[in-house]
Amino acid sequence: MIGKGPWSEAPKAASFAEREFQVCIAARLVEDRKTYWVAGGGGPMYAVLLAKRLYTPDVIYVAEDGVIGAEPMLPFDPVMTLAAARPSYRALMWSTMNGIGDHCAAGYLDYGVLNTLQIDPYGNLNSTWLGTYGVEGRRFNGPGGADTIAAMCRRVVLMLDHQRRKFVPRVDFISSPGYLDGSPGARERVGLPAKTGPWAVVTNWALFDFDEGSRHLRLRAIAPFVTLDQVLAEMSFKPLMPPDGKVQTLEPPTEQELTIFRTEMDVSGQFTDTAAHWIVKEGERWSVVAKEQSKKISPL
Amino acid sequence: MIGKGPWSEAPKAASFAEREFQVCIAARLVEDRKTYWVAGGGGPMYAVLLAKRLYTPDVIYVAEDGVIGAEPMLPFDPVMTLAAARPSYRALMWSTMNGIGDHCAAGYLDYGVLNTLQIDPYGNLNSTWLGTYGVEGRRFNGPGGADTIAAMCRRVVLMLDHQRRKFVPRVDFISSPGYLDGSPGARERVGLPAKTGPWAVVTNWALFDFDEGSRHLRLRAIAPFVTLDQVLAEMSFKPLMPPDGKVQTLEPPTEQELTIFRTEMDVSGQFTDTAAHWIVKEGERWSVVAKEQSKKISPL
Amino acid sequence: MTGKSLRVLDEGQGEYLSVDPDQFREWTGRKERALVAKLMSPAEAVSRFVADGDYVVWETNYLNRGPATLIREVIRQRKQRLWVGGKFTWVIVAMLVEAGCCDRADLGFFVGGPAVTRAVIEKKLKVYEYSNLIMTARLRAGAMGISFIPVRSLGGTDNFKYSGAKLLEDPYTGKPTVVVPALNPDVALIHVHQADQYGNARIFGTTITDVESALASRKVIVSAEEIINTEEFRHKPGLTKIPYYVVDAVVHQPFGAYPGECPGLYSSDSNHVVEILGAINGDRVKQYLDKWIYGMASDEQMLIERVGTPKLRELQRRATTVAAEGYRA
Amino acid sequence: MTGKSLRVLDEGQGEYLSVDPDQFREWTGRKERALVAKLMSPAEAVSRFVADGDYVVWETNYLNRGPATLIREVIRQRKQRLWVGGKFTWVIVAMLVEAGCCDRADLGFFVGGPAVTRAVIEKKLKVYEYSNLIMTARLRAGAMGISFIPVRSLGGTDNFKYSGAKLLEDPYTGKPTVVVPALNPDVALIHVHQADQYGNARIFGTTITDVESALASRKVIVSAEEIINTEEFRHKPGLTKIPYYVVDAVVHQPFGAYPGECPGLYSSDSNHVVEILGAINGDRVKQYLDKWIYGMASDEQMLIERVGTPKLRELQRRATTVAAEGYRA
Repeated sequence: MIGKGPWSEAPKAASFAEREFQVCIAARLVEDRKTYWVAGGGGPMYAVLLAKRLYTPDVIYVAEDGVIGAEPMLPFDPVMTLAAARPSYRALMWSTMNGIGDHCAAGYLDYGVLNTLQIDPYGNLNSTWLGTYGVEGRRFNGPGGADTIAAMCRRVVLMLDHQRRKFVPRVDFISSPGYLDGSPGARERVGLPAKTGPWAVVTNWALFDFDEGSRHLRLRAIAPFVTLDQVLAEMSFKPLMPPDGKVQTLEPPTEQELTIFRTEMDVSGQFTDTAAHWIVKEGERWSVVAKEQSKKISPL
Repeated sequence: MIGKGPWSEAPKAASFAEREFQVCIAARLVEDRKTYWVAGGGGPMYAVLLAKRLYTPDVIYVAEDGVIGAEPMLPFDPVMTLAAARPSYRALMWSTMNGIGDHCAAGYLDYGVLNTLQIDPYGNLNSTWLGTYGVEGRRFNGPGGADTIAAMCRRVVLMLDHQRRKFVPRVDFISSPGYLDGSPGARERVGLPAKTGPWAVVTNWALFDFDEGSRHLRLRAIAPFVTLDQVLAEMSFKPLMPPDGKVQTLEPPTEQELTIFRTEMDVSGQFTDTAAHWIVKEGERWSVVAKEQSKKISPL
Repeated sequence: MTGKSLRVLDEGQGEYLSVDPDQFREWTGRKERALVAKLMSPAEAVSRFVADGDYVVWETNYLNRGPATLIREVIRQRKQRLWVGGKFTWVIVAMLVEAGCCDRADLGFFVGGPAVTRAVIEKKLKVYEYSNLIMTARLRAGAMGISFIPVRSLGGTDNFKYSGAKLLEDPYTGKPTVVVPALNPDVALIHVHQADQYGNARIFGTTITDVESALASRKVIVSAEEIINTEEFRHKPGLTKIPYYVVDAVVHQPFGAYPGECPGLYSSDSNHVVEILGAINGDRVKQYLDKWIYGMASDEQMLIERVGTPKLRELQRRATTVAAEGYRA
Repeated sequence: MTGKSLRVLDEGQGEYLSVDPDQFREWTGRKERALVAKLMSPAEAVSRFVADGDYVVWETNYLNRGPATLIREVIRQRKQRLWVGGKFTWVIVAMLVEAGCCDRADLGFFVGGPAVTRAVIEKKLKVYEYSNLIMTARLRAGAMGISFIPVRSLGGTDNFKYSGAKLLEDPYTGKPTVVVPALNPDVALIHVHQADQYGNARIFGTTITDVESALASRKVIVSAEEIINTEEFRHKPGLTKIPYYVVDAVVHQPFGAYPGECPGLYSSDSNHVVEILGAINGDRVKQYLDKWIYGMASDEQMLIERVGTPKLRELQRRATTVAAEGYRA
């Protein structure tokens, strides 16, 4: 999925947060000259903006409130990632929520990029309830715009933390549709547009896609700072392996990627700071350090 | 239907075109503080504008392209009664055709006023084809916006020339719905909103409404310059008579109505000129004179 | 499976353009998303994006901000077998029929004259009956990417019989409800006040279904009175009515709505309006076409030689001295 | 009768607000059509037009041009048993639930915290599951005066199961198609940039379903940063988003979206944003309500005494020095 690119030749960073790594990987998946619907802020938004800044200048960024092709004024105020002046700045068009939904239903929005809480082998997403729905556990935000994106964009990129409790054999609640039970035509049988569905999953440790036949999650590559065993141990089900059996190693963030990200996007460190781990390269060896410690190490 | 009004005490005109009479009668039917959807120009538009100017200042005029509450800049260029700058002038809002259609479906547009080619006893309208549809006869403009108005406004006022070939037992083609076959619930059975339908018919000779039970056309009043026999002779079916059996006589145009109409609205005489007959009062006697002759008599 | 079902109470017998939102998405999936220049002449735009047999809609009409230049170019290029959406139109259907361009029409409002009556009776023109609002509802459904939409009019008319509408038992109220099929035309022709080279477009004043047609159609040609810089769109994004990614061709065409009005910019040419109306009612449309279209190599020639600059200046003056409020950014 | 029928393939089991377009028309038929002054205080507007048991929607949220003053007034007046449409909202559902105002919610996106989890598990709050776009589709159908509308999302999710949606055999394509019921709320609360005394309203920037909610709702309260003369609407009718005749009350409320942003006029108050988020996630919403709502006689008092003029000036300065393009007539 991610082949060589401008990042391959560029100088690599020796220290970065796992979340920064995840954003860079997602950014490298961005396809130029396509429309991207990004739900809210966070990793999905940063990935697309970073790609647009460095690799794919002709990407068009679309937001749920109907902002089309903005050149957002970064950084944003806390939480103000949608329906506010800065994210809407210098747009080509300000539409409405139904308006942009129409554009998506009519097929004008190519890619969606989504954060999620929980995922199953068929890319179904849960952002509604962890536990037994309505009986015990915890209520979360609900699908928001993610259901729309997951249903109607042509290809959907999912982002989540690489944790065992997040990769589950069956999500507690399907908030946004993946390939449902994975059977052929499952999405069409419930009224969803043809030729849509999850396309990639990017975590802080690994990159996945979905097998075209079985629609099952398939591992493609892992971070240089983890082992395959670590990746699989932090999943409650076993993903398929790559068609050729070779799990690739993802290239670490480049210095340029991180400079842009840190100085123009996550300027306050708010996004990065919520990640648990920083990755530091010492010689040829990657090590994971705690956040407190990393603060001292990080050059920024 | 038309009781006494400001027109009753006002000085009456001694000479006017039949079309002018018809516009004045329709104007006196206008209810204040209501929204009026008027299809295109001609009599319906003039009736509402004349009423707004003289009797019902709080009437809101709505046009098919989504102009709401305009204060039109009169007179218009020939044929330019819709979607142009002058009829749209000083509106409260410029919407769209679907937009104003939504307002109508949601019940915000009270009255519609329509011209039509042919009408039947249940107020069904034909503006599509005279003759056998598609086989012989003549194709006309089609329903345009009239179907919408006839279906969804709460009360509809119909305007047409008083001619035998225009009042027919059965229209050749239902372009816009009246009470269909007149049976209870006929409109609801085909999906039309409840409590809607034709409410009055205004010709150059007479005023009608519809019996609430049978939904059949009912004569209420006639012009002072025609007899009941003349009115009935120019209809291919027999209307019901008023509940009390008394056919009222309509008051002729006032001088003020005509002055406003001629100096502010039909300034070129284009609308009036297409009518066949002028009415002239000599002493206590009304006479009908040919157009050419009337031109000399008319004070304007 | 619930075992429940909804009765289909009645169905119109009119043929309708095949409905398949997923097929429409296949098409939109192939359209360009990047900001690429799309400026071209009317001749090139019509030649590349209007094919014989296409279903064509245009917005507004020959009187009011209609794509008059584009329509004349369709006639000049002698396109054939078009199926047209004749809602809120005026003389254009009659012009296309007499020019031999059109053999099917979904109708709302139009001015046809003897030529159209003859074409229908001789079965050279198939007509299907809707209304202005029903056609706009169909286009809205097309723009929404859905296959049908409920409406509160059309029921009970003979239009229903000659349309693609159905009367269903409503899944929520149980009452009879009319639904109509979505419309995804092959081509939309739209004339606007301002566009940029990529197809972003502004329209001032009311719109008919300009936005919906642009979204619903496979190929979209926008002609514009003025080409403005994309920076202007970015300064006032709330004024953008049509986004560039639905547009295939941008034609810079001042007086592109002539003889109609472009509100705020120029008035209609009353003499021409009377001439075309007279031609249609008097069965002389062919002469009109010869004089104004076939006899002219382009609208440029027509505007300069046949209409003349003094007349154009007068039409501008008449529009801009009165009632021009609200038609500018 | 055609003898044909369409299968109902699946149905959500969620209760939904009763759908009857004709009943909605009965209501709109009684509303005033003349231009009459509707200016009143937030307290009077909420007192007159929000009743216990009403279905209430609001537009946008506590962060972005939301009707924050009106929501606080609903809480201050201790309205009860509201059913709310929680799409694209943020903390307002949690505030209403903790204030005891709300016992049913149709949800799209919201931030709930432990209080909402507890209310659901204890069955003090019934929830029905949609998404932002499905709720906007329902409101659009309500605004269109129809009873339902087809959509291309929701199918296959568990939201579908807990919603009022149905999966039908499409009358045109024969394929499975999801339809959702129209929504005609009792009340819409909307905050706008400019309104006149009659209720004509302008909003700059994107809208969520401000226009659709205004059209779809029985009672509409508009609060506005600025009251302008009706003449201004007549000069630029293209800028009017909401027509006066759907509006019941107009509230002049500068900073009516505080602590949210009103784009072009003032920024959000970041400290307050963090405070309410912390209150919700830390299960301290009641303390928040005491401090900012119950403890204040009105938003006037809150803005002057609790927030303070220097802070308000700072929020204005931050908004108008950057990114303010496009938010003015």
